[in-house]
Order: sequence, then structure tokens, then C-alpha cells
Amino acid sequence: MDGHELIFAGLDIGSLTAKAVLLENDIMIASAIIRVRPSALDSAKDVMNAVIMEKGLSEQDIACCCATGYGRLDIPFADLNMSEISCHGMGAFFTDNGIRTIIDIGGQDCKVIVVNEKGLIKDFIMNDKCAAGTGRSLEMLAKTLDVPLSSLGPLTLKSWRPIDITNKCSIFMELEVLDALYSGKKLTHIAAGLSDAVAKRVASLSASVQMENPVCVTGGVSKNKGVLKFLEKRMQRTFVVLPVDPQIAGALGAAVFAMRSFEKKEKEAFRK
Amino acid sequence: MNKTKKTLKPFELLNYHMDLKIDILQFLFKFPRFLNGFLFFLRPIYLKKETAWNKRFRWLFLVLGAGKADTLELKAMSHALYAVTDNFFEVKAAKKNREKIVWVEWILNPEICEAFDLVSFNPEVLNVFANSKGMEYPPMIIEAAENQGTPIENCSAQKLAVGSLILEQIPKPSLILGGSHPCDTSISIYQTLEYLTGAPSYIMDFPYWKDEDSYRYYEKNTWELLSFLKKETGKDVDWDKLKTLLDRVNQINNYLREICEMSRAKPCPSSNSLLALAWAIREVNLRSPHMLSMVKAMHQLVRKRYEKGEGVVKKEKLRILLWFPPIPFFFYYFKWMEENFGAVIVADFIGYVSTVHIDTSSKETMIRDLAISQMHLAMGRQCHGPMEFITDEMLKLIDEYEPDCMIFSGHNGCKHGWAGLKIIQDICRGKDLPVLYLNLDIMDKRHTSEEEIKKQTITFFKSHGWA
Amino acid sequence: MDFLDTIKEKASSDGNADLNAFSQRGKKIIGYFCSYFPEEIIHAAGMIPYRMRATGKSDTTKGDIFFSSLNCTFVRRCFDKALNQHFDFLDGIIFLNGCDHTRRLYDNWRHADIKPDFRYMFVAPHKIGRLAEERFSEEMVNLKTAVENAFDLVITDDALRRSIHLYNKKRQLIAALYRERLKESVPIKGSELLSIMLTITMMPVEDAISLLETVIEKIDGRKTHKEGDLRVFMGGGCVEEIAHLELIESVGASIVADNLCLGYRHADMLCDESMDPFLSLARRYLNHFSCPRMMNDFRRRLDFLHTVKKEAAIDAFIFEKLKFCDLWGGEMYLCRQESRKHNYPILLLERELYGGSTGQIRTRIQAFFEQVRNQSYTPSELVVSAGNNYKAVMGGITREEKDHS
Amino acid sequence: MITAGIDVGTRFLKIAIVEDSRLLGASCLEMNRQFKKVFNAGLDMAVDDAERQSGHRIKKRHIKKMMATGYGAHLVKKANRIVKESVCSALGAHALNPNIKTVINAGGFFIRVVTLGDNGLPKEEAINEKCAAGSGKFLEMIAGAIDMPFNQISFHAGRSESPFTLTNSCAVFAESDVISQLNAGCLPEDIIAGVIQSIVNKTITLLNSANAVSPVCVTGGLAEVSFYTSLLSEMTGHEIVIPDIHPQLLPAYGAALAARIKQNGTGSS
Repeated sequence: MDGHELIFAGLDIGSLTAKAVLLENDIMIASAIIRVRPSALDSAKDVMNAVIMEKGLSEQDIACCCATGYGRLDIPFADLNMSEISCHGMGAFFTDNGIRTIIDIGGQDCKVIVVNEKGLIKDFIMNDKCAAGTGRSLEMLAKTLDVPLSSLGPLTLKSWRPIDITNKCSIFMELEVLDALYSGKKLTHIAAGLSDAVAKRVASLSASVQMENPVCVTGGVSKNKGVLKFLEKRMQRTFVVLPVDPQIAGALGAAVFAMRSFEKKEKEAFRK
Repeated sequence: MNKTKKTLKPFELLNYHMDLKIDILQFLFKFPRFLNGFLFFLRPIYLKKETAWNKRFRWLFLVLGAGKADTLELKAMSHALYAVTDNFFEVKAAKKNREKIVWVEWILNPEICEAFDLVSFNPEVLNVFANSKGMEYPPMIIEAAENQGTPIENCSAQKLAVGSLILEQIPKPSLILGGSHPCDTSISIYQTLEYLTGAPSYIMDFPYWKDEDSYRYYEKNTWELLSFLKKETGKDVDWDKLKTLLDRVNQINNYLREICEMSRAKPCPSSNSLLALAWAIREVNLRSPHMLSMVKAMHQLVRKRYEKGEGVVKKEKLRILLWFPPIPFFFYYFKWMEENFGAVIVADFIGYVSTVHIDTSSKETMIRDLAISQMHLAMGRQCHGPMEFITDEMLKLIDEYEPDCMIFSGHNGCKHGWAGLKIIQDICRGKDLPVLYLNLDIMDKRHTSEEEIKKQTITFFKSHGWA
Repeated sequence: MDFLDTIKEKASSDGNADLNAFSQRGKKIIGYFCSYFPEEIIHAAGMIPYRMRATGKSDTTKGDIFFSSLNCTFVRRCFDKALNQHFDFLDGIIFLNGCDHTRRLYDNWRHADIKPDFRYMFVAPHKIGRLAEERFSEEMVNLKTAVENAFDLVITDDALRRSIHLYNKKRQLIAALYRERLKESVPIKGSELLSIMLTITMMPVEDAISLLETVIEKIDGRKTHKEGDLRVFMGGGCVEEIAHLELIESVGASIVADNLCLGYRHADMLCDESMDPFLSLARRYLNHFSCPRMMNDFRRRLDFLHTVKKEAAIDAFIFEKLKFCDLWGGEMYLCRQESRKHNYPILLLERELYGGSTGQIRTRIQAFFEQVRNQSYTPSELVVSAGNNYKAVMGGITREEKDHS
Repeated sequence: MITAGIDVGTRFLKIAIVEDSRLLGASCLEMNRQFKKVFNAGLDMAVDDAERQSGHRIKKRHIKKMMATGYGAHLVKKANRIVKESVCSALGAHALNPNIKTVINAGGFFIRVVTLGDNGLPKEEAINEKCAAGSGKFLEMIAGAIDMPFNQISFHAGRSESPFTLTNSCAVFAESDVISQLNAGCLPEDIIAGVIQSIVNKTITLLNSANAVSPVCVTGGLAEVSFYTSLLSEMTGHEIVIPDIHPQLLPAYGAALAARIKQNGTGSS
């Protein structure tokens, strides 16, 4: 250890976006989100460059790097890899030590993670039946409605009578949405119905783990106020707002794991 | 949907059938003409679809015939209501007095419980009657079960049993009588129920074939059940009581068989909705004397029409064979088709009766024939063996009842049924019988809604030029 | 180890080449479906029992004509293979009422009229007990008669006794392999054992015995696990993908015990050679470690979780099922309730046979193992607690591109 | 006599104006929230088109009968009748080419296979079940995920040497599978060829369950993907016929014919 602080990196290579976070002295000093490149390695390199360039660092300055997400296995410069479930849990917990449950609604999948008082997984559940109730299905359906994903939330909040969407498959949900659309239902109600449908799927998923308060929501869909509103209603809980962009929670968690594994190794080396 | 869902109080659904409203209904049954007029008058507010405010009574009104039922039909229904509530009261009293309650699986009849003077209860009863308090309840109960981890692909009828146990809608059993039929869900769920309740259970192992060996095996199972009950309850078999009941069962079966026979007439004098209802009631409380009265009233009605040469509808346009179970959440399907299209379901999977006569002359014959008779109850008799058990009966009904078309109500949980679909398709092709293949979940309207079923049926009729 | 690699290669194929060689030498091959099927009777008739499998086929195009998408992928794949003449080497096939999906195979097989001509439905009771035993032994006699009539031969009691003896020997060897795995140092991986099981269920039992003997010899002193690997119990029906078990093991685990169709059930319980062969077979096949299709035996299966946890020092339980399997669905519910009661770590997976999405499965398994390891950490080992309420430099967030959405 | 057929699909509204069995004019409009407006505009366009093509005056009031079909058929309040899509496809195909024995309507959400009797009416029908990945929508999704323009799909797929085997049955999950395959270095053309292969497999299943016989007519959006049709004919050995009219229009055309039959009272079922 030569004077200056150690820097740790966390990478989250997802299916749609790649995220990176730099951590120095328990503080997040930089982060970046980019759209994925054709290969996981390219995404990892690009997103990593983006953060280290911003801080004017070089790759040698990174003491330890941890990767997570779908592409986690394909990154040679990562020192270790952790599942995104651990990383999301830890990332959210790291920003607010009170948090015990993290609902992560990502592009392809949706998970409910319960962490212990150390930020480590206590229990989790991840959707495996089908992809309904994920960010991707919401995106598809927003496209059907011809509204930008970002305005789905505000639209939902205006509705007082959401339509009832019963189908469980997101592809066939689209049929129901189209039907409602063409029969002249109000856009706000359809949007609300959609948000409610997604919330319903997430709520039923979460029923099989024992959630503990306080709860926070991460992942892309957490930016959608409409879904959050319905989710709160269906779960009868209120959510804590994270102090950081919830999308980078996974990368942040990875950086924390990088830091810890480094410290652990140091300690072992010291003992010897 | 906007409001947060209500939760159910313990036993709320059962109590619903025992409170004042039911007394009023029973009172109204005494004046069938008035009841009919009342229902007819109110038709516009509930007939078309479920709304936020008519859901409380819609199911009941539709089941009662929506003002178009015959007075005898209402009489049969009043007995059905008595039979069901009797059982509920009995169970309630047993719970209070801490008597033993025996859960009896849907297709196993509770005759043996009568012989031991035990209170029998059907844990799956709510899959039909939960609808009566409003249609949102069955999905709610199913969701409760699914959230606990009951597999989603299980048959919804059985998921309702687990759900109602979890939501404390049904009384816990002291003993369970389960069976290995008609399908895997039943096998799986009865293990779950035994685990959850901790009650000792006896499994009736349903044989695969229907031959002498199988009958004997099932008969032995029944004898073993007797000794199981003896051991668990310390009581002994009251053979006289059993004999009385079985004599009554014979009578019931005779009436039902005759109704089935008369349905072959053109025009068809019987609406199969009543036969399906009779099946449901027999599973819930065969032991009640009201069961016999109900069947008698049904028989009287059908006989009357048969002798006059009348049909259920004035002008019978279409004879339908309904294959696979009817739809509890849309029980009005029968009447809806009759009213709108003159289409009568002349035979169906559930309503058709082919039980054997029980010889009550000795203990041995009683148990032997009871066992064989149980193996011929609807659902059990078709679903447990090879595909021929389903298709042979289907062919027989097609030949005897001469339907113009068939409606295949493919139940989502019935995986073995879907696995045999190609065989059924080929048979209907060979017979040149038009078939409507519905894909639905009979207990869960979330899968395919009432509207969707109506829409598909209308399109089917229209494209064949029947509507 | 080369030897195990050749076995694996064989296990991932249909085994047609070997079997064709046998049939050219005049040996008859009989396919069967379930672990409740008494292979001894086929062996005593001088034929080779072949366990049906779905390997080596990538789609279900033709199978879907007969089965719907609500049926399990094992059955659909098997039937697809049958329709594509992959099972033409069979001289007979025996179905079992194992579950709703497989029993309809019997019906569809006849409806499509696929080779072979000898198609027989063998019925196993759904409960355990004296009555069921009696019935089951009658059923075995019926099977014997049917085989005798169909192939015009006689199965003598002596031949049957000899077969029982050989199969007992095979069981003992498999049991020995299972005992090896209880040791702290794991000599054989779960995936390797699965490939052995797949191989020995498509060859004459004599060959199987010598193969098993070689395996036991070769794995002596072998060590397959890495430092820090978890010891895992694997439950689930019809798992026949070696790659799937390899995936689990690659994430940091050794599978050391199981309840699979091709697993412990083949090692559990010997046939009593001294009594009536049919009754003895009935007793053994009915009472061996059960599949969830047996209705009154779930307590024993749940108890087994506790025993195996102690005996094999299990760190984690993984249960999985194929989609639309009612039986294993219910079993997973029971196991989860039971393990929650006793605070055992348990992971439930639902997949399709050869269904891909390894990324998802890997994430889940990895996260589960991370969760299990968390529980075993002692507090002092835990790295410093996380930063006290987070101090983010919000200005540090960059966006190279606008969020795509 | 002039009749109109209206096919209300999930994305497009197709209207055909037919005199006797001759297609006079047609229109195809994208649906949006104001169904009535779209419908009226579509009808006007179709009538104009008919007038232009036939050369004599045709007005809306000349349309004697109107038949609706398709997913949103119930939205057409003016229609005299609703006809099943299979009937329409069958009638349309039969009128165009009486040899045709089977019609595949491969649209956005459903693949429908209809076999024709000698009278041109449907004999048997098979349709993909709920939750199915093998549909046009699925192809569109995957094409979108790998940034391939829809009209170049066949070109790219044709270049594939080892198509990727798709195993997941859920469309959205399959998409994530595809993305991880891309990340692992799988070529886009292999993936798109694999997707089409999986749709072809699905179609073959349906063809078999409806007992289809050659020649087969392919309509709907997927008919425009030549790789799909060529692979289908290659794998099944069926002769594939692409109808003379725009493949999307066939059901609407058939609906208009159905109107005629019912009107004349010659139709039988």
C-alpha cells in the first residue's frame, strides 16, 4: 500500500445495458451506463474505459474488479464474479444500511432479494416461469401503445380506473392491450392496467419469500412511478428511495464485493 | 381492481351459506313462481356481465335459471341447497362439539362415513360454491395457494382446496380419505393436504384397468378402509345404516340413469345443467335425504316433458355433446346456449351416469358393489385409465345421443386430457363431427374469461351457420 | 480421466450403435419407462431392458402433434424420437402409469402405431402396503405371461432368480458408489455418476456389473471437489442432462446425494432372493426409495432429507422439476415447507428438458450458493460492515449514452 | 353484387371490395385508437380504389353486404356478420386457385393452418396455443433485438451455415437467450435462421395436426419472408403457392366472398 487510496471497480454487464462503478474509500467516485455492445467483453471494456477516463485513471489503478450480470463470465480482467442477485442486494444495502428487501425489476428478469444485517443474501426468488412482469415486457407493451416508456408512469398516475389485464404471457398481454386500445379505452387507463399487470406479477412472485421492511426497488422499472404505485398497493408496503440511481445498484454491489475480497486477501496475506 | 383486495375472514365462505340470506332464499323457494318472476324482472341488471355491484348475487341468480327455470327445476334446486347447507351445518356442529370430521375426496363418495356415523366433508367443495359469494373469490383462494408454493400447473380445483385450507375457509379434518385418481394433481395435493393438516389419511388406490382383478383390488381397498376407520375412530360399522343409504343411492342412480336415457329423445327433455349439478351435490352430500328428493324432482320434470314430447327449449336447433367438465364460474353456459341459440347440451362428461346397481343383500355384496360403483363415477371412470376410457364413452354418447357438434372444454390442469387431444380430434374427424376446442381453466376465470368463452362459442356457431 | 469420458460420450448418445450390434446377434431389446419397472423379468427372458431416454434430439416438432404444450418435455421429446424412428431398434416397449404424461404415451404410441408391435402397459400401484404388494406381484406375473406369449418363450423361476441375483449385485455396486460419495473427499461427481447410470441402463446387466466394477476400481483415491465446494443434494424427477449437473458443479458444488429417477432409487434395497421371486420383486420395487407418485410415502422421503443431511454432510438442497410435472411440483412444496422448518437451505428450479437458458439457471444457482456460504460465515470472518449511510458523489454519475428507454 | 370484407387484425385493418368474385379494390391501414375513423378512412380508400380500378362509379351505398373477420371483428359495428378467419382464408384461397388444399395464415400472434374441403370450405383447423414463441411477433422481436431490418431477414438467414437451435419456449426469454448467444459470438444470421427454423417447426406441427396436403398457400406477414416459405417447403415437401393478391389481403377478400355466399343463400356449412 503506497499512500494513495485504493480504487475498486464493479461491472454489471446486463442484457440491455452495461454499468460500471468506481469505489474509493467507501465512496462512489464515478459511474457509467452504456448500451451493450455485440460482445460482453467489448461492453465491459467500453464501460470500464468510460469510468476510468472520467477520473483520469488507468487500468493499473484498479486494485480489484468484480463482474456481475449475464456477461460476468466472459471478462478476463475481472478478478472475481458474483451473481447479480448478491450484487443488487449488496449495492442497495450499501447505500442504505437499513434496507432488508430489494425488489429488482430488470430487463429480462425480476428478483426479490432479502438481505441480512450484513447485506448478504438471506433469501431470494427469481422469475422462471416466463418473462411477463419484466422491464422488457413493459417496454414492448409501451411500444404497442405508442407512448415512450418514460411517459408510461405519468400516464398511469392520472388514471382512476385501470383496465383489467388477465393474461399472464406478455406477448398475449399485448393482444389484450390492443383490444382495449381499439375499443376506445382511455390511454391512461390502459397504461395503468399495464402497470398494474406488471405489479401483479411481481407481487405474486414476492409472495413466496418472507419480505422484511424496509423495502426498496431497483432496476430499470423502478423509474416508473406507475408500477411503483401499484406495487406498493398490492404489497401493502411503502418503498424507500435509494440515494443513487437504482440502475447502478448491481455494479455498486459488485464494487463492494471487489473491495471486500481484496481486504480479505490482504488480511490473509498479513497473517502469513 | 383499483381497490386493494379484501381478505377473507375465517370460514367466511362457509358461513355465507348458513346465514340469513340463505333462509330467505329457502323461503322464496316455497313460492317458485314468484321467485321466477322476480329473477326475470331483474334480468337486465345481471344477465349480461359481471359488474362491480352485481357480482354479489349474479352467480346465484344465473344458477337459479335467471327467471326462466321450470318450477320443478327450482324445486330440485331448493333440495340441492338444503343438501349442501345441511352438510355445512353438520360440519359446524361437529367442529363445535369437537367431533371427528372426515375429509372425503371429490370423487370418493362418503357412503362409508355414513356407516360409521362420521361427519364427512368435501374439502374441494368451495371450488364450486366459492363462486356464490362473488366471482373474485376463487382466483383469490387460488392465488393464496400459489403464493404458498403450490405449483401453478396443478388443477385449479385442487389448488382451491389447499387455498381454502390456508385461508382457513374450511374446517381441519381429523381423518382424510384420499384417492389416487383422477390425475396427478390429486396424487400430489393429497400428500400436501396430509402434510399441512397432520391428519392420518387412508389412500384408496384406484386401479388402472376396469377388469375383475382391478375390481377385486379396489374392493379390498374398501375393506381396508373399513378397518382403518375402525381403528381410528373406535367405532364399528353400522351395516343397517349403510344398507339404508345404499338403497337410497340405488334409487338415486336409477332416477339419474333414466334421466340420461330420456335425454336421448328429440327434442331433448333434460337440461344437462341439472345433471351436472346433481353430480356436484352427490359429491358434497350424498348422504342427505334431500339428494333423493332433488333427483326425484328432476326426474318428474324430465318425465313430464318427455311424455309431452317437449324439449328444454321450444325449438331445438342444435344438440351438443359437452366433453370434459362444465365450467363452474360460468355455470350459466348451458342456459345461455339454450336461450340464445336453441342449443341443448344433451350429454356431458360429468352428468352422464353409468354406475352399477348395488346389491344390498349382504355385507360382502354391498362392499363389492359399492367399490365397483365408485369406479364408475364420472371423472374417476374416464380419467384414470387408458385413453379408451375417455374415447369409448365419447363414441358411445355420439352414437346414442346424435349430437350435431361437440364442445371440448379443455381444462388447463388436465394434462392427460390434453395429451390425448390428437386421438379425440381424429375420432371426431372420422365421425365428421364439428368440434369447438376451448382452452380454459374451469375454476379460474383469469385464464379464459366468460366473455372469451361466449365469443368463441358464437364464432363457432356462426361459422357453421347455426346462428 | 479417459475412462469416464468414454462413458459420458456413450451416455449422451442413444446408444444405438451398441444396441444394433446386440440385435444383430439376435438379442431382443425391450424399452421401458420408469424406475418402478422390474428389469429382472426382461432379463430372465433373455432380453435386454433399455431405459427410454430423450437424449440426442433437439426439437419436439412431431411430438407436439400428439402432445400439447401442457405436457412435459421429456415425454414430448421421447415421442418425437419415436416418430422419427429413433427407437426402431426396440423389439418391444413397456409403458408404466408413472405419471399422467407418460401413461398417455401408451395411448399415443398405439394411436400413431409406431414400432415395435409388442406394447404393454405395466401398472404400478400408487401406494405402499400389503394390498398393493399383492396386486403388484400379480401384475408382475401378468407381465411375465405377456412377454412369454409375445415372444414365444418361457421364463422359468430359476432364470428369474438368477436375474434377481445379478441385479442385486448391480445394486450393491451402485450402492457402493453412493457410499463413496458420502466421504469427505468426493471421488466421483454427480454428473459422472449420472452418465454411468445412463450407460448401464442401456446394456446387459452383466456388462453393467463389470463396468461398475471398473469404475469403482478406477476412482479409488480420486478427488473431484475443489476447496470450498458445497456438498449438494439433488432432488427431481427425470434429470438426464449431464450438462446441467456439470453446470451446477462448475459453480462450486459437489453433488453427493440425490433422489432422481436415475439415481439413488437404483441403489436402495435389495431383492430378497430366498422368497417367491414375484413377491420379492414386488416388495423391492414397491418399497424402494420412492418417487412422489407414491401417495402414502412422503413422510419417508421427508425423513430422508434429515438422514441424508447428517450422513452426507449436505450443505444445500436443490430440487427441480420439469415444467407441468404435478408430482414433483407437490413434492417441492413439501420439501420447501420441511426445510424451512429446519432452516435447511433449499433451491427450487423449474426447467424444460434441454431447455437452454443456462444463463438464468447459472445466476440462480450461483446466488443460491452465495446465500448458503453467507450463512456459514462466522461473524469475525465477515469483512467490514458496509459504509454507514451512503455518501454518494452524485455528480460522478456519467451517461455516455442516453438511457435507451 | 358488390360486397365488402373487413379483416381487423391486431395491427392492420384490411378492407376488400369484391364484385362477384373479382377483387375491385382494397385498402390496408394501420390501426390506432380511433377505430371508427380508421374504419371509415379505410372504407373510403377501398371504395375509391375500386372505382379507379373498375372504371365505373362505385359508392359506399352500393355495398350490399359487409362481413368482418379477424381478431377485432367485433369492433366493426356495421358488419352484417362475423366470419371465422379460417373460413375467410379458405374461401379466399379457393376462389383464387381451386387447387389449393391448405392455407397457412402466419400472422403476428397466431399461426393458423386450415385445410380445405372440395367445396372450398374449411375442413380442419389448427392454431398455436397460448404462450407460444413461434409467431411473426417473435421473429420481429428477435430481429429488433439484433438490429436487423425486417425486410432483410431472408437475405441474412440465407447466408447462415449453422443455424442456432432455439430451445426456450418463452419469447421474451428466448430473446435473452439470443442476446447471450450473440455475446458469446454467435452470428446474427445463424440466430435469425434459427428463429425462422423454430417457427417452421411450429408450423409443421400445426400442418400435421390439421392433416395438411399439398399445395399449400401461405398468407399473412410471414408469407413475405421468403426464407420461411422456402424452408417450409423444403422440410415438408409441400408445394407452396403464394396467392396472386397481396398475402395480407386474403382473409379480407375471403370475407367479402363469404358475404356473397350467404347473401345468395347458396352457402352451406
